[in-house]
Formats: sequence, structure tokens, C-alpha cells
Amino acid sequence: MMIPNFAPRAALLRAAAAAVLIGFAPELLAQAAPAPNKGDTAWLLVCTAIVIFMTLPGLGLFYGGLVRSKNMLSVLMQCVLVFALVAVLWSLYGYSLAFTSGNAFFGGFDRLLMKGLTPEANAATFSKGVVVPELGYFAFQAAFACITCALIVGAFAERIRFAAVLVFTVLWFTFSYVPIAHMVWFWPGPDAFTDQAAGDAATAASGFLFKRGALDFAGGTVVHINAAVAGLVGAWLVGKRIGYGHEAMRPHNLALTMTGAAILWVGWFGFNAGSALEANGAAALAFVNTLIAPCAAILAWTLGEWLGKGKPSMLGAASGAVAGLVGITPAAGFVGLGGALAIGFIAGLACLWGVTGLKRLLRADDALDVFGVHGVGGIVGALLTGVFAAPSLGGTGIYDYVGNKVAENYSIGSQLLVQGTGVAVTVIWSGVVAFIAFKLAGLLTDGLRVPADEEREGLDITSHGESAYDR
Amino acid sequence: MMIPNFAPRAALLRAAAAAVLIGFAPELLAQAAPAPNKGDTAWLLVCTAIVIFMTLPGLGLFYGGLVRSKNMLSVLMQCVLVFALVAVLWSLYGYSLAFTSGNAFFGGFDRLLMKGLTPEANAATFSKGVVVPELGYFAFQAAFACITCALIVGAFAERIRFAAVLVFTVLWFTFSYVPIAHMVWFWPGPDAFTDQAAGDAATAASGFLFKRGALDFAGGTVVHINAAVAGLVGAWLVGKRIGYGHEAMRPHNLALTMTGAAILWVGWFGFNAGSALEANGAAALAFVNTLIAPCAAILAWTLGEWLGKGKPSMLGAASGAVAGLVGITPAAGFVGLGGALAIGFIAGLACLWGVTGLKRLLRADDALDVFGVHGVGGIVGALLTGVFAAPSLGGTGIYDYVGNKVAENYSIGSQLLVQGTGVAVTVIWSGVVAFIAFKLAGLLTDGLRVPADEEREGLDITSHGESAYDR
Amino acid sequence: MMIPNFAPRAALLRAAAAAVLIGFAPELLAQAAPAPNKGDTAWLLVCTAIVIFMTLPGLGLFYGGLVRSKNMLSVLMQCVLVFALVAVLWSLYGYSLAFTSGNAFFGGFDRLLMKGLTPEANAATFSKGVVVPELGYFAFQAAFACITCALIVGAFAERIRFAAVLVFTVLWFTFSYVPIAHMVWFWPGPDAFTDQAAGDAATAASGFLFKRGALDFAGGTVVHINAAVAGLVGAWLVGKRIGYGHEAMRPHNLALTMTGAAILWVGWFGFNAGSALEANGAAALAFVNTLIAPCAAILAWTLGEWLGKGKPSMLGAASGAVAGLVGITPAAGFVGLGGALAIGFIAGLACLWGVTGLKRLLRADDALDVFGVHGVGGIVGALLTGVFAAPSLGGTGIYDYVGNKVAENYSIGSQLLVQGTGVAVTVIWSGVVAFIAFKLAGLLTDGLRVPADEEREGLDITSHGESAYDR
Amino acid sequence: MKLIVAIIRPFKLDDVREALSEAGVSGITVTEVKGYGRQKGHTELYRGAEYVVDFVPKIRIEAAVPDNLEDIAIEAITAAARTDKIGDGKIFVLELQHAVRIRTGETDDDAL
Amino acid sequence: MKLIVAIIRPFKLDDVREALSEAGVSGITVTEVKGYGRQKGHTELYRGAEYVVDFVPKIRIEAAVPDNLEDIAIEAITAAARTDKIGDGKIFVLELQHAVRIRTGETDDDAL
Amino acid sequence: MKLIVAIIRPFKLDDVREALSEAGVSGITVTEVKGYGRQKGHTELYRGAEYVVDFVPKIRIEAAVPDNLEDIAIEAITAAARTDKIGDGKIFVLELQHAVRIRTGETDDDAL
Ligand SMILES: Nc1ncnc2c1ncn2[C@@H]1O[C@H](COP(=O)(O)OP(=O)(O)O)[C@@H](O)[C@H]1O
Ligand SMILES: Nc1ncnc2c1ncn2[C@@H]1O[C@H](COP(=O)(O)OP(=O)(O)O)[C@@H](O)[C@H]1O
Ligand SMILES: Nc1ncnc2c1ncn2[C@@H]1O[C@H](COP(=O)(O)OP(=O)(O)O)[C@@H](O)[C@H]1O
Repeated sequence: MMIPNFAPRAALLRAAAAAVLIGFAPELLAQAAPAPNKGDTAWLLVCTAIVIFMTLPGLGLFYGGLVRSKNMLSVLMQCVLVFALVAVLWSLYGYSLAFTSGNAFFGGFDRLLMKGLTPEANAATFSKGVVVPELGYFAFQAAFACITCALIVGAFAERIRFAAVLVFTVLWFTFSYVPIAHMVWFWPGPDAFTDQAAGDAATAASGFLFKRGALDFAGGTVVHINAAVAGLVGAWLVGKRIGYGHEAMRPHNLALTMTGAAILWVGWFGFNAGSALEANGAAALAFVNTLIAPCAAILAWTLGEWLGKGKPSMLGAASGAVAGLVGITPAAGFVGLGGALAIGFIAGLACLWGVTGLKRLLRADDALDVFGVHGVGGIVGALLTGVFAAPSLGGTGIYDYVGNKVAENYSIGSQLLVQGTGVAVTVIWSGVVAFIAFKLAGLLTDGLRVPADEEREGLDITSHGESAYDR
Repeated sequence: MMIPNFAPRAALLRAAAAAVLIGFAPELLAQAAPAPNKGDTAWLLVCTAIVIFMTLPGLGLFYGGLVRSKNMLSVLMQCVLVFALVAVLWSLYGYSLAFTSGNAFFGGFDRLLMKGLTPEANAATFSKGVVVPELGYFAFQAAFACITCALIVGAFAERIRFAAVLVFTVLWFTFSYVPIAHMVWFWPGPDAFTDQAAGDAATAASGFLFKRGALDFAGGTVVHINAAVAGLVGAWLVGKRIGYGHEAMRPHNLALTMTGAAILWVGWFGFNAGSALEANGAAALAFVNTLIAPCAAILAWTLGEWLGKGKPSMLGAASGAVAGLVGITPAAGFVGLGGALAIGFIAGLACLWGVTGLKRLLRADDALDVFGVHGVGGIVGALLTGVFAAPSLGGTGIYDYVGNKVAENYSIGSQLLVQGTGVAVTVIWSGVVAFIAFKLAGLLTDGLRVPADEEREGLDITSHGESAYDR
Repeated sequence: MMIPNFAPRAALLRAAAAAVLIGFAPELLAQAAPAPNKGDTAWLLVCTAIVIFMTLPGLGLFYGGLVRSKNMLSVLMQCVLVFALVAVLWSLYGYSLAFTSGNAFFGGFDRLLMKGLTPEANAATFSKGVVVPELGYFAFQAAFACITCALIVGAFAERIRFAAVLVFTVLWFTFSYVPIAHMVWFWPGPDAFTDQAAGDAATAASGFLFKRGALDFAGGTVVHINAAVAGLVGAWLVGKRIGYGHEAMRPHNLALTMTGAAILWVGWFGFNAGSALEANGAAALAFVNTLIAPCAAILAWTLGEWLGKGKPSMLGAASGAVAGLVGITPAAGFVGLGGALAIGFIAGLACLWGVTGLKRLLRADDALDVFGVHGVGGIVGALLTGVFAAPSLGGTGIYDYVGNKVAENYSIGSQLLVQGTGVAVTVIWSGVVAFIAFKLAGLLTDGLRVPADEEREGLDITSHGESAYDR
Repeated sequence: MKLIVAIIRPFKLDDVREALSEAGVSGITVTEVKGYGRQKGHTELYRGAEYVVDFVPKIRIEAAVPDNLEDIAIEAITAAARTDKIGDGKIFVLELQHAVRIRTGETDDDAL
Repeated sequence: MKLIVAIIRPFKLDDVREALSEAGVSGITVTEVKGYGRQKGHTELYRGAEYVVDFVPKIRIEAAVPDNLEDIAIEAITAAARTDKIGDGKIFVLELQHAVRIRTGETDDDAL
Repeated sequence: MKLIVAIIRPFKLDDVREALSEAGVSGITVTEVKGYGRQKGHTELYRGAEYVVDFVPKIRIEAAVPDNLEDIAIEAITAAARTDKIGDGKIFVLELQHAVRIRTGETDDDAL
């Protein structure tokens, strides 16, 4: 695959990440160091809290409601433990390897073992001279890492060995999440772009995809495609559930699934609008887009089901909401309201196909449709971001940090190419890492799958020694 | 009905809405345009997120827990689709017709099809020279429109045709929610009140009820009475559920209902305190009132049940909380803490009567007591706002934007008259629009009601092809 | 017990409370009164909302899921009513007695009956010249009082008389919560520390434990130990549930318990990070610690169960999260990230022992392990705060408000002694008050316990006349 | 004595219970069951997965009656439970050899 | 063989199961049911709506026993389930014609 | 006529239902039950509290059949429900005296 020379355009980027100021540009700190605005700090911390809320209980309920009651706790348990594990790994090395300066694929060791993470440390935003407490940024990004890894468990739910989930998570987090986050989001921050030369240097020091100009506002590639591909690989390797295709595997509690979807949505405001890192108009734009894109997706999915199957379902509407949220994630701060409605509508239809037509083609028992929703929605969103970010279509365009203004010529075609590159790199990288990680996990834990009779009886009792419900 | 000449007093108002600055007073923008404070922006966006949380999943769970399990998903589905539909309509024309300058009943077309809604646009607040990102204000008000329309579905739950809900929603949103919001909340913003003449002009340009001086801090009329009347009309027109009155129709899951009530409460802090539009002392006042009024209402309802029926119930306490929240909504920023306790206590008792004594009088199967709680609580709250806003009773009084101070003579009697006018206009307007909208919906969708055997089997399976629970 | 002379060191404290500025230091107000920063205000109000969210529905679901379904509503009802009752009492006298100037054990009457609680009143923070709206502080602290009292009900769940809960709550709130809050958290605020003499006077005017230098960032003693001891006393006095020890008393819905735990966690960010009272780096530190300590505790509890019992359980993981949250509460703003991980891990293991080994020793039917988690975790956290607050271990040390810098010599040994004093005073005080309060409640309500057949049938039907579930 | 087992539509339970009370049947025991028979089930769709649900919710009533009440009870049930649509259900009659009231130890007709 | 059907109070299930085990009954099948009889139900109130709930939760036990165990089993149940308050429940005995153990195809007494 | 009661493993329900249909049995009634027998239960641990759960989830099928279908039905059930592991369940056969189809009032064989 030929990758065009994006270098000159990369200096123009505005993306959903910030560099660690300290250590990167000490000379900047020497002069009057900017202090965080308390409105930004409040915003960032609140957003972080609600992104955490997305995984626990949001994702847990969304997923848990969809499985059979005998596996409810296993799903919750996997979400909780993946969350806890990743948050600790994030502290120990993940943050440092993702968000400090290193090479194009991995960061460095500046923040290893939480070194230097004090209340006084600040992190850059997307505005020159505007910083936020680095601990806030650390926590915000921790929440992203946690939910990404937790998303994966939906694909092989109801039959995987618990220990295998943990081993897989450690490996995949380290070798897929961390580098993809670095590739897509790491840059030296806006204050490095003092003139063209400095800008070029800063661009060169950025992540592999960032420097190519890939737009991913809040994690279409890093979070959704990344997790979805890992899930799909897992579903293939772990194999289909016993009885899949001829026994009914009805969701055991769609009220919980809807509650989970709604909590995901609320948290997603933090996810997307918080990715602006400041409480400003850009955050408000991302917020509104995160509101209306899923609404359009709900209407699309509902309409699709109504026309195609005769009845519109609540699970369809809830799935549509998530589809729209996934679709708008990479675009949230880059597109206008019209673009958001379009992306939402298209993502809704695409994911409806993802969980029906595509699912039949893939022939994997992706139990909770991680790929059908997050994969399809993520790819559609990533590509459409390239389209609707165009100022001519109401988008914000790309910001030129050297010229301090929106860059003038936006080419949908070449941006689409960049976006496609981002998608392709993520799909391949995550796929390969996931494959190896699952294989290793299987070796280390006596097989990826529980024995058949344990699967029949349910993982709650056999893996965790408890039952979700008693009447 | 004789409407006294409130015009001179209207310039003194402080209410829960803001005008769109841009386009309205371009000369203001010409001079040093104020920039939003990031604390305000953070506050407004967070409040918006939690108001959205109120509908999904809050209202869905609150309502859903109260129906029989066979109709659980239909309630959730109606909440989700009404939300999605209204949010999209809000983007397309609702916001423009409600919150831009037009006549006394409808706004104009300045924001039609999201025109001009960019990250740079700002909206006025209640303080001179203080603005917030207009997109934030747009989203905040969108959340209000969504929940208002969703509130209605409780009245005719468990038997209405799904398509009829959607048709009704489009009509009622357009012809009742939008104009009532405009009548009560539209004004040109504080900066227009530069002197007496300008103030008079600004008052004249305000909404029909706003200019008369009606106080509605966060939506007692616009949201609660408006929705409750529509629900009551719907309950009458759709007719009683099969078996109503002789079969037991027990709530299927009060744990969910309580969860929903609690989520409503948390979101209501955004609803009421967010209506201050700034993160200031007024917001803190509204916040505290939103905390203690429902507490007083819980105690009142519990006491009432305990003394009247022998046992205090959890559903009673949860209903009391909502009653208190509804009651304090129009008053939240206008009354002191003592007033809030009084309003809460009275609203608690009034709504207890609303769902028992009054309900028997009304002879409608308002399935989830939309009128008994939101109608009664809304009316009680609207009227008591006129009482407890009085500075002599610890209220804030009315602010004189020309004199830049609290107006001196507050007359409880004449304010009560204004409040009563607001209530009456809302009741009649919403009632008439709802009646026509239901009739039209019935015509367009083959009857408002599902066939009897579908009602028996439950709407989840028959309308949506799915079941909420499987064990 | 000899209490060393801590007086000179108390002037160096930074703790989780603020004094009421108005009335305390009128001369300060005379000069240029500081205005609240809107970012701080937004932060404080949002934190308050999510702390409220902790009790309703968080604690309700966490506890409710653990009881048998026949008692679900009684638990929710107790949580709701305790919340409402305490919030009203807080308004009437609690806030005044806890947070205005009085003696070392009780505050005064400056805020009795909500006097002076206007939108204009401000409260001090931990930074000189920085204030927040007092109503925000009032509400924040109200939420603490409410959840503390609600925590207790878990200990005697499933058999206590509802009226007894209410009477007990009034007494214990008044005579234990209020004075302990005053003892630990009341101080005249940082602006009083103008020089050594003024600092000494301010210290002398502080609460009994505050002036001794006890560190309790967000309520390890005031909230957790306080409530846990009361619960344990209650469990003893109310007696064991019928069938305890030989009938299975399985949790009826662990999905709700997990949801509750997750909601508690999210709210705890407000609880701990909000206790910084400002949206600054200290808040970010407390936030991160509140994220990673429970993660370490989850890993610890899970590991402990896995190695000790053969299977790791979801209830264990959820309990571990709460254990870690309790443990980090007193330490959140004082320790570094490494300290947080250590405290979390230790608290996780300690509480696992608390609900197993210690529980067998205590021989009380503390139904929902209030003491095992909140008591053990609170004590462990309080003591370890003294260890890991040490700058040498990455902690913040103690701030010298006279010298306006971190004090130089931190002695872990003597701080441990102070912390132990705080624990001991809280245990004894709460224990004695709880004992008397339960005895009085029993006298006033015809016995603490419901009759045996009502306990058999379940409190939902017999005490509240309703059932949680119907299918 | 007879043990009468009736499978009926859930919403008819209250009517049937009243009819049996009036007919002199002193008690009944009720179970929530699922029935499969001539009455059609329905289809459910969860994203891509379509399930045909053949079972319909029914209520199973069990009533022990003295021999002389057999016909009366059958008639009472039939009258109360009938809607004339497929799926109204069945009545099965079994011979009951003994009955005991646990509380008193009374047996047979006295136990009912 | 006999098929013994017992309706008992839910909290007595463990006691009855143990008593039957000791009496030599090899297995039982248990159903959650609702009973209507002399024992009073209760009233529930949801806002304005008051419902009289006539049914009380009961447990239905089914045990197939060889003829010689009939009396022993009845006694065991009676002893274990009795509280002497209205609502203790009933025991019904039916004649069991055949029994089959699915796993082995063994029949009648061997199947139990 | 016979009333056949079968206790089977829950996941075998669909197979058994199909087998019975093919065998000519016109309808069945199904109950979720818990069984106690040779099959081992499991242990659950909730914090400090350990519970031994002796009961395993089972499905109880009730099918009224004409006499000539008795053996065929038993065979169909046995074949479909068998896994050869402990806990496959039992089949019990009772004599059915009468049957009534509520909808039509048809009786006995016609009612099935
Ligand atoms: N042979 C049978 N054995 C046991 N139960 C039966 C049998 N046939 C029908 N049933 C029960 O009776 C219910 C109604 O039967 P169905 O054939 O649907 O309608 P109808 O009785 O009106 O002909 C079924 O759902 C099932 O529960
Ligand atoms: N005639 C009957 N047929 C079937 N079940 C019965 C009958 N009478 C009572 N029962 C069952 O036995 C239970 C206890 O009966 P009840 O009359 O309340 O008390 P007691 O057995 O102590 O007289 C009832 O709840 C019901 O489930
Ligand atoms: N004597 C009995 N009476 C009624 N039900 C029985 C009896 N014995 C067993 N059962 C039911 O059959 C099920 C299977 O029996 P079990 O002894 O575990 O295995 P198996 O039938 O393979 O020997 C039990 O769970 C129980 O529901």
C-alpha cells in the first residue's frame, strides 16, 4: 500500500489528544507557565467520571442484558476486572508508553510507574497556551483504555474462560491499545508549532497516523475499530457457543440493555465533548453532534427494521443509538450538525446490516455484535469524518497551528485516503496482535474455552460460584 | 378573560431562558463581543447531559417499572423514539421557532435547518454581558423538549398503537411545545435592557406570557402542565385499558421505578440549576431547592399514606420525590429555602390527592398518573411560585434589568394572577392541540389503539416482536 | 489515653471542609470580598449531584440487590426516607451545628433554620482568597450527611421496624453525625491564618479532632467508621434474622448490586475529588486516586478469593471496589498514586477478611457487611493516610497556612498516633450514641423488630403494602 | 376424590378462581406454565437472530375436590375460562387416592 | 407406586427435603406455586389502586415413591412442614402406573 | 388416557417437544421446576456465606395422551432427553380419567 507523503499537512491537525508538556518542551515551561482554567479542569474531570460510568455499569448492563441469565455475572465480572486491570496497567506503564514522546509507534518512559504525575503537572490541549492538570488528562485517557478493552468481551461472551480474558487483556492492551493510541493521538501539543520549522519538527515527533493527518476526534480507530477487530478475531478463535444457530439465545433482560445503552450515551458526551479538552465552543459542537447523530441513527435503524422486518424493536432502537454514537465518535468535533445527522443516519443503517447481512457472511459467533456495531460503525464513521469535516459541507476543516487559522484547501478525496489508511492500519495491527494474544492466552490458561458442561450450566455458577438472581 | 396590563412590569423579569444574541441585536455584537466563561460552559454542558439522562433511562425506567412486564419494552421504545424524533425536529425547526425572534407565539426562521449554529455562536444568559456557547443552549433546550414529549406517553401506556405515538408527537411538539416554550421563555436577553425605552421594546418583543410577567424558572408550565394536559386528553381519547378497574395491574418492577425516580432527580439538578445558565449563586440556590423540596414532598406523601392508609409505601416515596421536583421546577431560582420546603410539602400532599381523589373524579385511565403528578404538581408549583418568590417570604423577587436591581414592590396577589394566567393559557392551548393531534393520529394510523388481543398479549411481542425478559 | 499536644501542628492542616465565611470573620468580608470562580462553582455543584446519586439509587441498589426479593422495597424505602429526613434536618439545624463556629464538639446557631443561606453567601475553601457559593457547600455537605445515615441501614436489613429506623436516624444524625463532622472538619478557613497568632487562634476555634491534626480528606472517620460502628451496634441490638446461619439468604439480584456499586463509584469521584472544593490539581489528584485505589482493591479481593476459595466472584469484585473506595476516602487528596495503589490493595484484602474471618468473630448478623467493609476499610484507610501522606512516600504532606508552604518535617509515627486518636474517638462516640439511640427507638416504636411472621412474609408486603416484582 | 388439573389463559385466573369458590371448591394451587398446542406462538427478532416461540403462557390450576363436586367444578371452569378462541385450554381429571391437611392431620374429604 | 404431591410453606422446603431423604425418598421435584385457600392473603396499594392478593406463595413438591414408602413419606412431610397455623398445606396421593429413568431406561421401582 | 409427566434437562426441551409432536402428541404443558436427586448440585459463595444448592433446574412436561400413544410417547421422550449422564430425569405415567377441551366442551380423546 502506497502511503502518500502527508507530512506537510500534518502540522495542520487538531485531534483528540494532548501531549505531556513537562519534559517535552522544557523551555516553554521556563517562561510564564500557563495555569489551568478551572472551568476546563471541572469539565475534564466530570467528563472523565462519566466515561468511567460508561464501562461500569453502562457497558456491563448493555452487554449483560443481552446474554442468558446464567452468564450475567460472568459478563459483569469480565467488565469489572478488565477495567481494574487496565487502569492499574495504565498507571504502571500504559500512559507513559502511549502519551509521552518516543517513536512513531510507542511513547517513552517519562511517566513510567507514575513518575512525575503530581497535582502541579499540566498537559497541553488544542489551544496554544491552554493547559489542563495532567492528572485529569491521565484519568480521562485511562477511562478510554479501560472501555476499549472491556468492549471486546462482548464478542466471545458466554463461553470463554475467565483467566483467558485476563491474560488476553494484558497482552492486547500492551501491544495494540497503547501503540494505536500513540500512533493516532500523540503529538507535541500546539505550543510547539511556533513557526514552520518547529511545526515540521513537532509533526515528525508525532504518532505514525497523526503525522499522516488522520482525523479521529474521540476514538473511532483507537477505540472502536481496534476493539471490534480484536473481538471478531476472538469470536473466531474461541468458537461458537454450544447450540448457536438452533437453540434460542434470547436476551435475558432488555430493560438492563436499554439502561446500559442510555448510560453509554450519557457517558459518551464526556467521551466526545470531553475530547475537546476544554469547555469551549468546540466541546459544545461535539456535544450537540453526540446528541443528534444517535437520534438520526435510531430513526434509521427503526425505519430499517420496520420496513424490512415488519416491526420496529426496542433492541433495534438501543442498538441504533450505539451505532450512531460509534459513527460520530471520530467526527464529533470536526463536522457540523448536518454532517452529524448524515453520519448518524448512515451509521444506523450500516450497523443494522452489520448485525444481519454482514454477520451471516462472517460466520463467527460474535455474541453481542461487537464487530457488527463497533467495527462497522467505526469504519463508516472514520471514513465519513473525512467527508463531512470539509468546510464546504459544514465541517470545521483542519486547523493550521503555524498559521493560527483554519487551513484553506480541504480535499475530501485525499482526506478520505488518509482516513482509509488509519482504518487499514488499525484493522491489521489489532487483528494480528489479537490473534497472537488469544493464542498465547489459550496456551497459558488451559484453553480459551470452558468445558462444555460448564458452558451448559452457565459461567456464573461454574466460573464464579454465584448466581445473579434468586427469587 | 381580562388580562391586566403587565407590560410595564415585564421588563423586570428574570426567567429560565435566553435569547439568541446573534441576529437579534447585531449592534451589540459589533462592540466588544463577550466570550463565554468556561465555568459556565462546563456547567451548561454537564447539566444538559444529565437532563438527557432524565429521559433515557430515567423516565423510561420510572415508567417502565410501573407497567406490566408484557409492556415494558413498548414503554421504553416510546421513550427512545420520542426522544430521537423530537431531537431531530428540534434541530430542523423546533429551536428556531421557539427561541428566535418572531411574534408573541412563535419564533422566526433564523436558525432553521441549523443555520448559524456554529461553535462560535453565543447565546445570552440572565446577566448582562454574560454569554454561553449557543450550541450548549441549543442542546440544553433540546433536552427539555425531548423529555416533555416523552412524559406524555405514561398516560396512555399499555394500549396505544406505536405509530400513533409518533404522529401525535410530531404534531403536538410542533403546535404545543414549541409555541408554549416561546410564549413563556423567549425574550431578547438582558443586554437589550439598556434604558427604559429599550427595555419596553425588548419586553414587547418577548413571548406572550413572558411579557405578562409569568415566572417559570425551569418549566412548570412549559414542561409539566403542558405534558400533563396532553396526557390526560390522550388517556380520555385512547380509552381505558382492558380490565382496568377489576383486574390487578401491579407494577412489574418497583426497583426500576425507584431507580428511574432517582435518575430523574439527579437530572433535575441540571434541569433546574442549569436553568440559571451560569454557574453562580443563583444556580446554587436552584440546586439546593431542588434538593430539599422533594425531600419535604417525600415526607409529606409518606406521612399522608401512613396516616391515611396505614402503611407508607416505597412507590409513594418515589412518587413524592417526583411531585416535589415538579412543584419546585417553576420556583427553583425564585424562592428561598423555606419556600422550597413549603412548596415541596404542599406539592407532595396535592399530588397524593392527584393520584387518588382527583383520579377518581377524572374517570380517565391515566395509566401512570401523568396528570395526577405532573399536572397537579405543575399547577401547584406555578401558583406557589407567585407566593414564595416574594422577598418578604424569602424569595428573590423580580429583577429590574433597566434599574439593574431587584424591583421594589412585589405584590403576591397580582403575581398570582399572572401565574394563574400562565397556567390557564397552557392548559387550554395544550388541551386543544392535543385533542386535534390525537384525532389526526388516530386517523392516520388506523386507530389510536391496538386490537384487543394484542393488548392482552402485550405490546412488546405484538408491536415490537420481542420480550423484555427471559429466564 | 494520653493525647499529645497537637495544637501547634494543627495550623498546618488542609482538610476536607470549609468554614462559613460570613459571620465568622466579618472583618475579612469588609475588605474586597472574593467572588467565587465559576469553574469551582460548576465543579462543586456537579460533585454534589453525583454524591446525591450515590445514595439514590446507588446505595439503594447496592444494598437492595443483596437482600431477598421480599425485602427489596423495604431497603429502598429506608434509603429514600433516611435521605429525605436527614436533608430536611440538615436544613433546619444540622448544617448550622456542624459547620458554624461553636465549641470543639458542636457548632453554633448562625445558620439555624437556614438563616442567611442566600445566593450571595460564600464559604471558604482550602486556598486563601478562594470562595465558593455557600449554598453549594451546604448541599455538598448535606449529601454527605444523607449517605452516612443511609449506610447504616444495611446492617439490620430485613427485620427492623420501619418507624424505628426513622427515630434512630433522627437521634444518631443529631448526636453522632453532626458532632463528629464538626470535630473533624470544622475550621475557620485559610484566610484566618494571617500570622502565627491568628493561626493559633483559628486552630483553637477548630473542631476537636481537626485541631489535633487528624487528616480525613473526605470522610473516613466522619462517614465510614461513624456509620459502620452504628450499624454494628444495631445488628447486635436488633438481633439475627430468623434462619440466619441455616437458611440460604442469597442475594436476589447481583446485577442491581453491581449497578449500585458502579454508581457509588462514579459518585465517589464527586465525594473525594469534590472535597477539594476547587477544580484544581488537588481535585485531579483525589480523582485519580479514587480511580486507581479501587482498581487495586478489586484485584486484591479477586486474587484473595481465587486463591482462598477457588473461584473469583463478581460480588467479590464489586465489594472490593467499595472497599478500595472506602479505604482511599480519608487519603484521596493527601497521597500520591503509588500510595493510592497500596491503600487500595491493602483495603481490599482487609475487607475480604472483614466479611469473612472478622465477621465470624463478631457474631453479629450485620446483614450487608456494613462493618466488614466500611468499618474495616475506614479504619485501614484512616491509619494508612497517616503513612502515605508522608512526602517521602509520595504524599502531599501537611500544608502550613501561616508559612504558605508545605510543612517540612512530617513524622509518620506521630501522624499515625493522631489518626488512631481520630479512629478511637469516632468508634467510641458513635458506638455510645448508637446504643442509646437504638434503645430509645425501640422504646418509642414498640420494639426494634417486626413480628416473626412479618419477617417471614417479608417487609415489603407487611411494612409497606407492596411488592417489588410482579411477572 | 378427584384432582382436577386445568390449563387456562392467564387473564382468566381470577374469573376461574371465583367460579370455583362459588362452586364450593375450598382451595386451589396455581402454577405459571407454558403451553404448546394448536394455538400459534409468535416470532421474536433480536438483531439478526429470529426465534419462533412456540410456547404460550398459561396458568395451571390444581384443585382437589370431593367426587360430588367433579362435574360442578368442571362446568364452573369451562364457563369461566371460555373465550371460544383456540388456546382456551384443557381440563384433566385424575383419581385422588388420599388427601391430608398438614396442619391438622385430617385426611381425605376432611382435608380439602 | 404413588405420586405424592405436597403443597407446603416455602420456608419449610429444606426441612421437608431432608425429612424425605431420611425417609428414603430418593428424589423430589419442586415447583414454585401460588395457593388459594383458608389462609388470608394481603392487600397491596399502588398509589390510588388497591389490590387484594388472595394468593400466597407456596411450594409444590412431587415425589414418586414405592408403595411401601407412602405412609412414611406422608408422615415425614407432615412432621416437617407443620407449624399449626392456617396455610400449612396439603398432601395429595395419586396412583402412579409407571416410572422410567430416562438415563438408563429402568422402569418402575428401579426408576425411582 | 394417560397423563405423562416427564422431568428433563432444560436444554432438552425443544428436542423433546419435537419428538412428541412427531409421535403424534397434540400438545404439552411445561413448567420450570427444580429437581433433587442423584445429580449433584453446586456450592455458591457470597462474601462470607457459603450455600450448598442441592436443587438443579429441570423442566417438567405434562402431556395427556390416548392410551395407544403411551409407549410411543415414552420412547420419544427417552430418546430425545437422554444424555447418559446422571440427572437426565424421569417419566411418570398416571391414569387420566377425563379430559375436556374448554373451548368446545369436547371430552376425553377428542379433547386432546
Ligand atoms: N395433550 C396435552 N397435554 C397436556 N397439555 C395440553 C395438551 N394439549 C394442549 N395442552 C395445553 O392446553 C393449552 C391449549 O391447547 P391448544 O391446543 O392450544 O388449544 P385448545 O385447547 O383451544 O384446542 C396448550 O397451550 C397446552 O398448555
Ligand atoms: N382443594 C384444594 N386443591 C388444591 N390445593 C389446595 C386445596 N386446598 C388448599 N390447597 C392448597 O393448600 C394451601 C393451604 O391451604 P389453606 O386452606 O390455606 O390452609 P390449610 O391447609 O392449613 O387448611 C393453599 O394455599 C393451596 O395451595
Ligand atoms: N422420586 C422422585 N420423585 C419425583 N421426582 C424425582 C424423583 N427422583 C428424581 N426426580 C427428578 O428427576 C430428576 C433427575 O433425577 P436424578 O436422580 O438426579 O438423576 P437420574 O434420573 O439420572 O437418576 C431430579 O432432579 C428430580 O427432579
